[in-house]
Amino acid sequence: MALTSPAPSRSLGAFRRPVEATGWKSWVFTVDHKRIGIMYGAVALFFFLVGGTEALLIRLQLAAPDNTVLGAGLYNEMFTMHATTMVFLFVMPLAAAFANYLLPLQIGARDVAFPRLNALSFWIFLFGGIFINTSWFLGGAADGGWFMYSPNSSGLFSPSHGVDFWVLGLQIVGIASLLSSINLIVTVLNMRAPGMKLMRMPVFTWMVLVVQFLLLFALPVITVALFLLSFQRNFGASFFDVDKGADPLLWQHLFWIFGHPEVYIIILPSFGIISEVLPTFSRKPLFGYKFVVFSGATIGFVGWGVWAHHMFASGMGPVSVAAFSVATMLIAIPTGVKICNWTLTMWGGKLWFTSAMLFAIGMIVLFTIGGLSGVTHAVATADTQQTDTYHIVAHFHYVIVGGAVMGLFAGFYYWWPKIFGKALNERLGKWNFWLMFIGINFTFGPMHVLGMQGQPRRMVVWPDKLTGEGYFDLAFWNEVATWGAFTIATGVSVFLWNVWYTHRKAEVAPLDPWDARTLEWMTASPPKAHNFDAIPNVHALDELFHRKYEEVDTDKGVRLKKTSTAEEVLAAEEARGDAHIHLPSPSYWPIVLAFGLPIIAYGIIFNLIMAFVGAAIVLLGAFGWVLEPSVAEPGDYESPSDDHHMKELDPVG
Amino acid sequence: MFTTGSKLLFGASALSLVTALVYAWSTEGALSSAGTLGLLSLFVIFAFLGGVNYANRDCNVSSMDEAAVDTAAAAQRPGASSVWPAVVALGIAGLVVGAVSKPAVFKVAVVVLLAGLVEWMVLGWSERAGGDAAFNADTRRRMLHPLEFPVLGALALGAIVYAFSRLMLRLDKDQGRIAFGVVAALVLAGAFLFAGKRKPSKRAVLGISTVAAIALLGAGVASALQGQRSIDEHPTTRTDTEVCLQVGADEEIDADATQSVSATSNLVANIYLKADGSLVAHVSGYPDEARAQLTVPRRAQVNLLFHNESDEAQRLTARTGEGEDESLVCTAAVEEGDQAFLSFQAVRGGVLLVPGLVGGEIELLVP
Amino acid sequence: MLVKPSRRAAAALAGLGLLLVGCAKDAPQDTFRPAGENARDIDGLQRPLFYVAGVVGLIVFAFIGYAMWKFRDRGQEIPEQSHGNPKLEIVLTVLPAVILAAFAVPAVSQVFALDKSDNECVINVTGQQWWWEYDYEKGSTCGGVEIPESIVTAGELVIPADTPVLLRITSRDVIHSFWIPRLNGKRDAVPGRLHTLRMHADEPGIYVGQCTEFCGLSHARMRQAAVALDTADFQAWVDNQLAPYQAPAEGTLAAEGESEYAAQCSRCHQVNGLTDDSGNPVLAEPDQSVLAGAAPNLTNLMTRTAFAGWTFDLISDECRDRLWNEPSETFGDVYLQGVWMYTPADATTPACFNELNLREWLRNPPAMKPMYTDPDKLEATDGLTRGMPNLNLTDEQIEVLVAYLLERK
Amino acid sequence: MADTAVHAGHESGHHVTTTGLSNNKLAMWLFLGSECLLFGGLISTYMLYRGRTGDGPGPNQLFDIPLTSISSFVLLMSSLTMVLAVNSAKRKDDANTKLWLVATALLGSLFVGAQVYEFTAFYQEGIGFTTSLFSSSFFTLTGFHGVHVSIGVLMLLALAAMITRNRVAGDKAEAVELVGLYWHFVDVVWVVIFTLVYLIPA
Repeated sequence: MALTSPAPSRSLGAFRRPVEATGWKSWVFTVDHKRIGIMYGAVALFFFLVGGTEALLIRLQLAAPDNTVLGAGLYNEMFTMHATTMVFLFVMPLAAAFANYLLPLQIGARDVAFPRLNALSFWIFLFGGIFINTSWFLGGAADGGWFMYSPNSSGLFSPSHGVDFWVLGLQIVGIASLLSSINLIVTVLNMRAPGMKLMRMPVFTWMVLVVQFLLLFALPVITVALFLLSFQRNFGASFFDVDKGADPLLWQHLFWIFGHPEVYIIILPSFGIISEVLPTFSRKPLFGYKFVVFSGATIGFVGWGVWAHHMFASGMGPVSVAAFSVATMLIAIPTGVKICNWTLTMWGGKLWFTSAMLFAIGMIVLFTIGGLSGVTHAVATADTQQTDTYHIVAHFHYVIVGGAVMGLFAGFYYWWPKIFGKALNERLGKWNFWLMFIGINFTFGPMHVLGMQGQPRRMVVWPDKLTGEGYFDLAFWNEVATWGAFTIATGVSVFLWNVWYTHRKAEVAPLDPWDARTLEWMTASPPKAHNFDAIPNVHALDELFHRKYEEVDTDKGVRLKKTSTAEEVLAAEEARGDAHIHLPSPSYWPIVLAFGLPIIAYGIIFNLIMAFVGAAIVLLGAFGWVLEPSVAEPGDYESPSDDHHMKELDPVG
Repeated sequence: MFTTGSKLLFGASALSLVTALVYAWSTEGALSSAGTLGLLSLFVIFAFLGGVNYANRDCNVSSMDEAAVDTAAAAQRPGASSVWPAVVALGIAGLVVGAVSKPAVFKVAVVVLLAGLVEWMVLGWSERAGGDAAFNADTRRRMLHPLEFPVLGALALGAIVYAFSRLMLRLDKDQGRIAFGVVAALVLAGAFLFAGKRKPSKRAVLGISTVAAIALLGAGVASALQGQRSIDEHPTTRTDTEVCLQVGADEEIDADATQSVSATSNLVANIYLKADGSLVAHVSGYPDEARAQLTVPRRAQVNLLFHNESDEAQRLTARTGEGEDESLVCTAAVEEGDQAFLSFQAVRGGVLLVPGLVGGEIELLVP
Repeated sequence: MLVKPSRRAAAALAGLGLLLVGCAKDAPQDTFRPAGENARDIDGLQRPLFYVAGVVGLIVFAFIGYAMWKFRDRGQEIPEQSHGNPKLEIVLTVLPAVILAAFAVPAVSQVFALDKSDNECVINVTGQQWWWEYDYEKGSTCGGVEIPESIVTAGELVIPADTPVLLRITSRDVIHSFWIPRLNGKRDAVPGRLHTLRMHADEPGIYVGQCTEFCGLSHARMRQAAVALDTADFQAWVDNQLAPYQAPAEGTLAAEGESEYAAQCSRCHQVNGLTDDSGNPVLAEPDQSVLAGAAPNLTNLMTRTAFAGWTFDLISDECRDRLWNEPSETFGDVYLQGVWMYTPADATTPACFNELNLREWLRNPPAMKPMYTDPDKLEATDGLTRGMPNLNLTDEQIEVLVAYLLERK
Repeated sequence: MADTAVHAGHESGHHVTTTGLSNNKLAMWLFLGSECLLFGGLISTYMLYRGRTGDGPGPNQLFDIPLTSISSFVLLMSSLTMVLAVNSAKRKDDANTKLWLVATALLGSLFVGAQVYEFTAFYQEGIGFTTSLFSSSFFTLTGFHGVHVSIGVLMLLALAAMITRNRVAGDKAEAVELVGLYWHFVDVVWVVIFTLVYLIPA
């Protein structure tokens, strides 16, 4: 009888739940952590190019005295957006890309704890990033510097909408990070494979976990600061208005309570990555695993107590200055521990200098320079000479570009065959490394000199009359730095060329190209939608290594021998594969909900009615989500009557 | 394959776009003009409707699909009776009434009309979605629950908040407190009553709830119509500059006299009213020296902290400028041993004084 | 051989670091050339810090380089899977802690030492977009020289040499930061707050600086200098600042300039002693036109060597170079002559006057230094400008104004 | 491989988690931890600025402590009804769960209503949002709390509706418990605000 037959779901049309496994819908509505990770990476790289272009324009402007490439206003927008883009739209999401892709694989899980929430984080981040950058076309970008000190950021001194875009954009991007931090913490704590104790987790997973806790507690503080600022700008409050008796230092404290943990949020994922890369290519476990993990956690912890070292010149009073000065020196100790452990990991190993390894070693070298110059700022009185000069610019670029970005590039070369099944070209990789390594030193090395010779940061021009002579000629070193910046840009171009080349030309990489040690290599490359046919049982740190190698007695004593290949290990795992694997279905709601947020933000800036429309979209998205079962019902598939088809359908990809 | 309906709509969409472009061009590229925006909106709307039609295949079943003919919407019994046409009618009526009376009524009517139309449309559409009534109902739920739940919830919250706050504004302070307690107690009592082992009948629950809701709403609306009790503005030191020359404390104005200042490093000077009746400044930069002169930059914010070490409540007043330009700012009167914060800008020089204190003045120099 | 280039790069970097702290040439804002007690104290701590950091860096790089060479893949066996050495770890944790502790003690004591205030000479420093104002308190004593009346000046901070000076720093609008690298570290000027900063210059000379807290559009063009003079010269400078106003001689260009000044400039810029037709003093009211509520006092403009946020020179490039390199014994004499420095006694025009800069400025200030003066875009500030607007002066007006200003010495 | 069938669907019942806590509950705890810092920041701002009453009246002139005490009590009672809702949900007693959810929502709405009344009265007594630093930070802090309560009320009502329509995806008792956690948190925050903001300056 007609009435009892299953409904012809085609008539649901656009309101059908998405279940596609291929095509654009399979990406836009996906909840698969691997696809989301790849999308995070692609978007982050795009913003890297945006921020990089801004950096090159800045360097062009500063290449010669009293230069006129950029006007003062445009220059101020440029450095503000350069920092904002690089910190919030490149390094953080790229770290999130690796975390998303690898965390479930490294702990032996099928997906993150909340797959739809994961998709939501990504879309919110993307829309937030686009939102901030549309300010370029809607009356000019923010021009107050990335720490947007009040009262310069108030409506009186920054009347354009740039700061509004910046404030609301960071608010949106912050929501994305907050949600993904909750998601990843729950994933790491709750979704580990049997036997994957906390102290057996790969260091990358550990560092990401620490970062997520930092995000969880740092983001609400900047949220408060941003709310106060936007209430001041949009609703007439006076939180930073000196005429009303406000203290502008409140903003600085709130900003840096977030801002300093943010530094560790940026750098710790890279620490994790090279703690994976170095052991693999040294053929040796990480030296002092526990020390590395604990020092990472300590950095995360002490990182909360040092924020005011950004404010040594702001007139806090000597007691605070002294206290924060000492606290800042303290944090150098766990950082030093890490550097020692990495170098000692190489000691006694069998080093294989792949591109990934070179990036990792380059990261140690550059980060050490950045760390040491950091110690010189910890001495508060010396910092009053150094702060807000190019010396500081040199320091944090060594840390962020030399530390974080080099580490992330090591991650690219190391995990590319895992993620895409093809390894990036090693020859191009080495070009990429040397161009970037040399470029970084030539860009940021001279900035140490520039700063100590008295060139402050954030100046659209530096005058001819203030340059010195000989070794300390500001003109010479500024020019060197500009050439260096273009060297880095060339290195990045080589990387992009490498990506294109690899995907056009390269052959499929072997399953275990690096003789790796951790769980993510114990599955197919690229991994199947469900990651593991059978959830692995973990018996040790570096589980895969222990499955491949055994200690064998020889006449020279006990020696390690490779007793099985990764292919064999994988085959054994697949043989005991689970009969039924359940995966959550794709969903419309994350992207719908995320789409509402920039609408609200535009509404706050231009017309409140629009904000209400946005809020309605958010509510619709939220409730649609809550009411939606995590799994698509049979009626959502194209041919519900065809039972066989459905069984084979792989809804996630 | 495009369906007939979608072809029509896509055509209309394309036409609107072309018209919009022509219009924009003929009005010299004013993209922001109402005409262009309207036409562009039409373009978007038609395109969207076309897309919906296309996705639904005009709600038609392919004639080749023999199995589906039985289950086609046209073959189904018509839907059950619906309240939405009545809501739409109500909306239209409200529209008319609002147009001639109050704009607020008009706005509410627009919302009611829109809500009714959306519900009616989706209901109508979902009843033809498929052959199975349960499936159709589910389709409707899937589409509308995400909207209905939050909107109804927000309406309920809004109604209670509105009614209750109006009621509180109507009643005087003591009555309000009592009313608040009573209403809350009633809610609790009612909940415990209904939660008991022996459940009152559903009808009773519904009846009591309805009566309570109407009572609360009615009380709220009635209070709003009657207007609220009078609430007076508090006088402050700034609303009445005469206060700045008043000796001693004023009970109402000076209720908030004592202020702690969390950061002291932002002070230009600490001003002490000593027990012996002298007024001295401890100026930052001259930490160990009591001075009777204070130089402040012109038109810059100056923050002072006034310490009252005398034995009665006193205020600190800054008088700058002369004649017409004279301006007075002062702290509230602070009790003995307490302190208060004074923040001002000076364009011309003047004095810092404590009203009623003879001889003890600090010269305020503005270069 | 991947090893060598990396080591070479590391060595080059280390060399760079050494050069950095080693010797310094003529950059005027060089932090490694302290010229006063406070900067010298900081330098005394900063230098060893750089040396130690450099040595630690070299050790780490040498170790990495050696490890890279020694343990490169030569087909050796898979190494023993050792998980570390706790004893070594503890040593490596304690070692940096000890080094840091060695710096922490002097670091903390220096913070307190440099915060002590001694009130031999107190000067108020007020920042605004985009210039600094200095005022000397009436009745105070600076290096033995008494200041009988308030002195207000801009851009160039004149202080007695070899005397502790205390600056009381604040701001009228946004946060700025006062920095004279050769005399002391920087201190933020925060509106509503008052911060103190010690200054001490050993010898007479000019010490230049720059606002270092981002303060908006023309942050790059907000500079300042401290000029130290010996006691006699400082006394002469104070006397000159407080000298009565000298009206230009009748019939000269400068006299025309005076009325032009009164019409065009005196709304914002104060010239002490200037009177209107009825003999009343002309008082500037910059708060009517400028957001910050202040404009530089021009009473003794020609005693300064630069204007408009100490960005554009009032003296020619050669004179500037000669002045900056003047030995400390003769510096004061030359400086006190203002734009007339290095001018032969019989000359009638100043040899060093950079007339071009001043003319260009008067013609269109925002074109030289970006400022918020566009009347259409001043909604947020109720029409108040931030900086000097273009007054659309004619060539004749500029001519007479320059003649008038040239006499403000 | 061949015998591994992948399809959409939850494993029956719950995932066994490593810590034994359910994912949802752990996530809610983490979220609330983050919220603590949000309110921490707002409370610090208020504490810094509460003395800066500028042109307007100050807390001692404005606050109606008896009324706020009743408010606080009402909110505390709503925590009690929330506990009863969670209990009922655990006993799978849908009728009482809904009842207690609605009762909690009603008490929450009364609290918000009282806050709206308080704000209106304050406004008429002379402090608007922009009057002084004290007023801006006071309205921001209590306003944020009010918005949290309102969102809580929406969640409670929607949950009651979902139980009625049988549309709770997953475990009903857990859903109620999650909303309960949020509600208790909002309640605790109010206790802190009531103490620090209302009681201390008095």
